[in-house]
Formats: sequence, structure tokens, C-alpha cells
Amino acid sequence: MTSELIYICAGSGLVGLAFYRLATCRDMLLRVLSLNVLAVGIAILFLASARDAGMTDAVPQAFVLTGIVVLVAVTAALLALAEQIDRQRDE
Amino acid sequence: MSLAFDVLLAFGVVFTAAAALGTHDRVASIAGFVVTGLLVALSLVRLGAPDVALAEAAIGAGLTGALLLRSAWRLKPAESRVSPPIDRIIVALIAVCLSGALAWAVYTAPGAALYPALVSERLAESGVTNPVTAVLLNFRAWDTLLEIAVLFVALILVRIVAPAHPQPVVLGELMLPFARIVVPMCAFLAGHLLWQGASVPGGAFQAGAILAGGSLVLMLGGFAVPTPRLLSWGMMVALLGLAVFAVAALSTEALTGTLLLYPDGAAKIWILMIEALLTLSIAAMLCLLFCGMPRRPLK
Amino acid sequence: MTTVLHALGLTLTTFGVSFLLIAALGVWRLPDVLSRLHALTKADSAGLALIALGAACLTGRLNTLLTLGLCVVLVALSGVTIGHLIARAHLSEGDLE
Amino acid sequence: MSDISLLVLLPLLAAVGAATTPRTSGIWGLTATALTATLAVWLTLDVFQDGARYIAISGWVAPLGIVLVADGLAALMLLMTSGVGVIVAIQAASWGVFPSSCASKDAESLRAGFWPMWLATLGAMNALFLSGDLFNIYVAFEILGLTAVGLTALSGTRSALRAAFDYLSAGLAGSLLLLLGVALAYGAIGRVDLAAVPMLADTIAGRIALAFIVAGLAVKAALFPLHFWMPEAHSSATPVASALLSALVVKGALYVILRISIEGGAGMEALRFALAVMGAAAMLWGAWGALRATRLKLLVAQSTVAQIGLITLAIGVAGDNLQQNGLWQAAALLMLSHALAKAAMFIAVGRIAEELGHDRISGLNRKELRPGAAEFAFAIASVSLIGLPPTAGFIGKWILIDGLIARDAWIWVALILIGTALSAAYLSRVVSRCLRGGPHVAANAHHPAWRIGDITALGLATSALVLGLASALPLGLLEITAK
Repeated sequence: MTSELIYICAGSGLVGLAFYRLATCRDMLLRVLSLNVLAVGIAILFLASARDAGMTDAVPQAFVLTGIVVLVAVTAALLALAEQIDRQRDE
Repeated sequence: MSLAFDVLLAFGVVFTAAAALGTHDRVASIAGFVVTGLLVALSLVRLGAPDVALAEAAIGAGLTGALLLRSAWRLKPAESRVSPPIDRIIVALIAVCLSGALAWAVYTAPGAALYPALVSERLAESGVTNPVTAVLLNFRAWDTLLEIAVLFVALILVRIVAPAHPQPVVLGELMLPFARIVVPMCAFLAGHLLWQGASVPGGAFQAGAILAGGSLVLMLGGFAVPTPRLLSWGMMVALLGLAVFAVAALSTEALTGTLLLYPDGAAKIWILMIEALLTLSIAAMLCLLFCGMPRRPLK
Repeated sequence: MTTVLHALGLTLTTFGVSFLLIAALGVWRLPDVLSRLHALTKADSAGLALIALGAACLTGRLNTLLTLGLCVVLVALSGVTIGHLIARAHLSEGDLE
Repeated sequence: MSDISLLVLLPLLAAVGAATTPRTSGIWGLTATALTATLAVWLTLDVFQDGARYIAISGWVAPLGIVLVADGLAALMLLMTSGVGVIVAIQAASWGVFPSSCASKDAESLRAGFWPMWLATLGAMNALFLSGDLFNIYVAFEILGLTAVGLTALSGTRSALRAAFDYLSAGLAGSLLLLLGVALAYGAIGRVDLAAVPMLADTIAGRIALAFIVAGLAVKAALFPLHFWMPEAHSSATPVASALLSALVVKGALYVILRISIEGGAGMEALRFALAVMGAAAMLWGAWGALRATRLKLLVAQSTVAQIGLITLAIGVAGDNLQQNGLWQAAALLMLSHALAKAAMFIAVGRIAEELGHDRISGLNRKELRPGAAEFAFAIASVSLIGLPPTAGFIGKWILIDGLIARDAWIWVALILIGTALSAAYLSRVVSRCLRGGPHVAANAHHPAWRIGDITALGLATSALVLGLASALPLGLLEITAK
């Protein structure tokens, strides 16, 4: 259980860091990046709580895998919006 | 020994993430993010989730990093407005409390998972032997179907919003030998991951991400000029994924009377066919999400 | 035989790690992009190759050796290309200024 | 092929079709929406006759598999979505997605983006209403979040894009909170299906998980104080998109909150109290914002904040399934009436803005004292939102206040009455001006020819009115619970 505790700490540390950055930063790119870090932290937490007697439950693994793919789609959409906002600022 | 490794790795993850989020240089923070992603992939292996680790390395670190770099290059540097120190201290305190509470909540959770017993009991009926693939394409295929719909919707959104014509940059003479070796290898690796996904870690998403990486090498290296024609073909392939998966779901219902219940004994064939098409479609979608689409509607 | 392989593996890995450390030191201390690149690409490829060889010795299986060899080739290939790209980007940036 | 699976897959397939052939996307959109509405009616009749229905997808039952549940509440929400959807789709197809005044050079291809987005919204909402699994709900919300942002960004103006970015990042943060809640729920009881919510509410760890889940949903539902992204997003989208966003999309999150609250049992009392307090605060805050708004669309968007507050208040005070029968049905009825009235209102506002060339409230007086059909629709929708008899809004509030008086909860009664008075105040700002004369028409304004647009707004508003008379039907449907 100790090694899970280590990763739980890392995961919640990532969540805290991302929360801090989201609350203090207005730059669009950095906000997208912080949201990604938040998602990674949650993924670690999810998988760390899925360990049981040395085996990792397959269902949360599938959940996290789904989460990663969904996140890249949303990130691409966010960045496309950010770029378009920037382009319109020029015109 | 392995405990020391875990501690170092966890510390590395948090440290690189802090470095990525702490700096104001965009490229540096993206580099930090990619390194964090790779370290996280390693810790996921340590947590016994190699399927997720593959996806995190290929998609979470690689593709997201590439997307962020592309945008960092296109976006103008933002005005750096620093919030007052009082606010920052308060937010930092809240963040620390949040982290602590979260760690406590997860650590003390009883964690009596019901799933492992159910999965191992029914794995034999699922048609594949890799439990993660069994969950993704059989036990919870509905989630995966909706996930493909998420990718589809993101693609449409990008098409509405950012009609950027991707312009290949001449990347120099070393790209050609690189592409000659790497692109076929990507194709081979994608096929391998797809096939082995039935029994050991791997599957459609990882294979699709690698295939997308290979095609991006071709596009960015200027070997496959993304003409509107090529892009609309890509769009067709991308859209095919959701269509085929939905039609397959409906035809399983027509054949067996239950949504996404594969016909008796043919589960493996169905899963592999769906996965093969999804791989192509995911690769096309990820590629198009990266390079954007012409706004002119498809002719 | 196994002890010899084991010792060899440990030595190679140690060497490899020290190469990587030197590369990191170079990236940290050297003044400009090109010299950092110089330190990084060489020490990095060499370090990785040594570690891979050491790891193959430690496991002592031919299968692993092949897989690790593939890894080394791929990393070396991308290292070369990326080093080239970074240097080019740096030079063209210099032209602009 | 059963109606339940087609309800989700048909709109998604049609979305692919509409994206592939932009020229015929309108046909795809109208046909698929109409077919989905037919399926929803079919399913509702079925539920009326035979009771709640289940589908175990892939033949695996919960907790490992995903079970789709069609009970009375889900059927009512499906009917609401496709009913409002059909009318708004007719509006979009006949009148165009954009008012002709803001035709930009890209309008044609933007218009082609509307139909895939709307069809995917429809599919995602149907998947959400039917879903019996928390993680599945998360995935459905991701589709819904992206399509809602797409609908916001359709107008292509800078403020709309900015609002869309804020919307998407807030929505992503909300989804991630939801995902964190699902992770904690998994840690607490080892399963994530909706049937396990009562178990969650019994343990401390489970309650923390539920708090995260509800917080994530509150972001998505634009519940005060997490509503910061919403007024801007809803007021800068095009009229048709605003109608869909405000009438339907926020209802997805409210529905899940309602469902969790009903299932949750006694263990959720603290969370429900927090919801009720937040709802009351939202009601007052939204009303204040609407009273101060200078633009008509912003007023309507702020009124959505207030109305969401009212619905959340109803969910919060309603209690669980066993404890207070009937009160949660008031929340469902209020959701239904708000969907109809708000869709009518946004379409009417779009119409008024096109006619006048602007949407400043101070300039609503017109030269000739002859309110058009759009103003009329706005007034009827206002009557329903305020909750005057005989509208569905009235019936919902009546059931709610009746139940609260029976429990001697006078504070909540007073808050609801204050909210009602405030909504009457801000809506009459608009309605009274429409009846006054004065030259305030902008130079580029034109009197639009009579179009189907008027019928749709009027039809939606009238159906909100008539629903009050026929409210026995939805209430009877809500009696059918899954057991």
C-alpha cells in the first residue's frame, strides 16, 4: 500500500498545482495546459485507487484511457478557439 | 529499492509539473509538460496499467504536446498580468488543502472493487483475453462508442472555428531519411499494436495515435502536401469511424436482439473488425485535429 | 557466466547513467543553443545505448537485446533528426534578427 | 432494433451524414429530428403502458455493464428535448440559423456547421437521459459540452468566440470535477453505476465523491456561483443556438442532479440543503442581473440563471423518492415549462432584434403601436416563466409551495415568492416597453416579412401555456419510476 500512497500524493499534488495555476493565470495557453495537468493528476489518482493486491482493475484502466482520448479532443478544440480569437484580434 | 524508485518518480512528476506551470516561457512550460507526461506514463506502468501508459505517452504527452507547441507558435504572447500576492497566497493555501484532503480521501477509501472478479469471470465470453480491450470493446462498448462521438464532435468544432490551411514548412534534408525509416515503422507498429491488443496491452487508440504520428511526419516534412483533396479524403475516413461503429452496434442488435451483443462465437472477429476501422478513423481524426481543415465544405 | 553478465550489465548501466548526467550538466551549464545541442545529442545517444546494452546483459535474453536494440536505433535516429531541426530553427531565427 | 438505441444512434448517424454532405444538411437535420421525436413519443407511450424499460447493453448487467433505463422521468426529458428540438429545427431550417442582418462572408459554411452540432447535441442528451452509469454520463457530458460550445461559436463574432473559449474551459473543468468524483466513488464503493448512489450516500468517502460530482454538474448547469461563463455564452450565440443552449443543454446537468438527489436517500440531506441554498442565491442573483441588464438577450440569459436557481431550489427541498412524494415532480415540471418558455423567448428576442436592428431594452418602443407576433410570444412566455395560471410554471410552483407549506418551511416559500415577484419585475421591463410608442428603430432595421419563425416562437410559448392545463399527463408519466 505504501507505493500507492506515493502515487496518490503525486496525483493530488498535480491536482493542487493545476488548481493554483488555473486560479491565478489568464493566459489561454497556460490555462489549457493546467487543465491537462489536472486531468493527468486525476488519472493517477484513479489508477492508484484501482490497485488491489498487486493487480490493477481493468475497468478503471479503460476509464482513464477513455479520459485521455476525450481530453486530447477537447484540448484541440480549445486551442483552435484560442487561435481564432487571436487571429480576430489582429483584424 | 523499488520504493526508492517510486519516490523518485513521483517526486519527478510533481517537480516537472511545477516547473511546467511555474515558468512564463511558453515553450519551456510545454517541454516541461511533455516530460511530465512521459514520467506519468512510467508511473502508470508502475501502477500496473501498461495500456494506459502507452496511450498517455502517445496521446497525452506526444500529441497534446505537439498541439500545444503548434498553438504556442501561432498565438501571440499574452500580457502577463500577475495577480496580487495576497490572492496568490490564499489560492496556494486552498490548493494545498485541496491536495491534502484529496490524498486523504483516496488513501482512506475502502476500495472494495467489484469489477476484477466480474471481469475475470466473464473474460472467456468476451472474445479477447486482454481485460482492458474486453472492457473497452465488449463490457462497456457503449462508452467507447460515445467516446468516438466526442472525437467526431471535436473535429466538427475545429472545422467550424479554425479554417487554417496547414502550410508545410521545409524541414531540411535530414527529414527524408528519417521519414523513410520511421513512417513504415509506424504503420507496422500500429498494425502490431492493433493485433496484439486482443491479448496483451495495446489496441485501437494506441495504434491510431501512432499512425497519426506517422502521418504527421509525412505532412510536416512536406512529403504529403495536405491539399484540400487529401484533407477531404482524411475527413471521410475520420467520419467513417463513428458511422461504422454506430451501424455495427445497430446490426448487432438486429442479429442478436441486444445492443452491442456480438453474435455467438464471433465476438473476436467483430471486435477486431471494429478496432481496425477505428484505428484508421482515430488516426485520421487526430491528424485533422492537429492540422485543421479547409473551411470550404466538402465537394 | 551469469555473474559475469550481471557485473558487466551493472558497469555498462553505470557508465550510461554517467553519460546522461554529463549531457544534463552540459545542457544546464553551456552558454548557447548550439553547444548545448552538441553536448546533448552525443552524450544522450551514447548514454542510452550503454544503458540498453547493460539492461540486456542484466536480463540475459536475446529477445530483449533485439527489442532494446530497436529502441536505441529509433532514439538515435530521432536524436539526429531533431538535433538537426533545432539547429536549423536556431540558425534561421538568427537570420531574422 | 429497439427505439431506445435508435434514440441515441439515429441522431449521431444523421450528424455524420450532415457533416459529410453540407448541402443537404438541413434535410438530414429535419428528418432525423422528426424521427427522433416520433421515437420519443413511441417510447413514452410504451412506458405509459408497460412501465419502465431497461436495456442491458452487450447483455452485461450493472455494475460491470451499462444499463439504459427509460422510466417516466427519462421519457419526459426525452419528449421535452425532441419536442423543443423539432420546433427549433423547423425555425432553423425555414428562417435560417442566422438573422439576415449579421450575414458574414462565411455565413454559408457556418450554417452547414449547425446541423451536425445540433444532431450530436440531440444524441448526447438522449444518451444522458437514458444512461444508468456515472462514467457513461461523464462521456455523454463531454459530447454535450463540445456541441454546446460549437453552437455558441457558430456566430463567429469575437465576443462569441471568447465566450465559447470560456464556456469550453469551464465545461472541461466541470467535467474533470465530475471525473474526480467518479474516481472517488470508485474508491469508496468499487462501482460507478447510478444504482450505487444510495450506497455512496451512506459513507463519508462516498459523500465526498457525491459532492465533487454535484459540483461538476453545477458548473455544467450554470448554478450560482459557478455560472460565470453562462450569460455571455448564451447571449452572444445566434438566436436559434441560444434557444437550444438555454432551453435544453443546461437541463442535462439539472436532470442528473435531480436523478442523483432522488436516488440518494437520506444520506444526501446536507448536499440537498446546500443545493437549495445555492438555488435560492442564484434566483436572487440572476434576478438582480436581469433587472440591471441593458441588452435584451442578456436579460433573457440572466433570467435563465434565476430560473435554474428556482429549479435547483426545488430539487434541493424536494428530498428523496420516499420521503416527500410529489415535490421532485415539481422540479421536473418546472424544467419542462422553462424549456418551452425559454426557447420561445430566445427565438422571439432574435426576431425582435432583427426587426429593430439592435437589442437594447431602452429602445424597444416602436413608432407604430402594433406589437408583432414576436412580442406576443415573448409576453406569453413571460407569463409562463413568472408562473401565472394556467401555465405549467404555475402548476410546478403550486405543487412546490403547497408541499413546502405542508412542511411548515416558510422561509423557502418566502424565497420562492420573492423570486417570482422579481421575475415579474424584470420581465415586465420588456413587456411594458413593447406596448409604448417612440422612435427607436435603428437605421439598418427592416420589417421582416411574415415567416414560419413567428409560428415557432408562438407555438412554443402557447405549448408552455397549454401544458399547464394538461399537466396531469406529465405528472402521470413521472409516477412511473424504475423499481
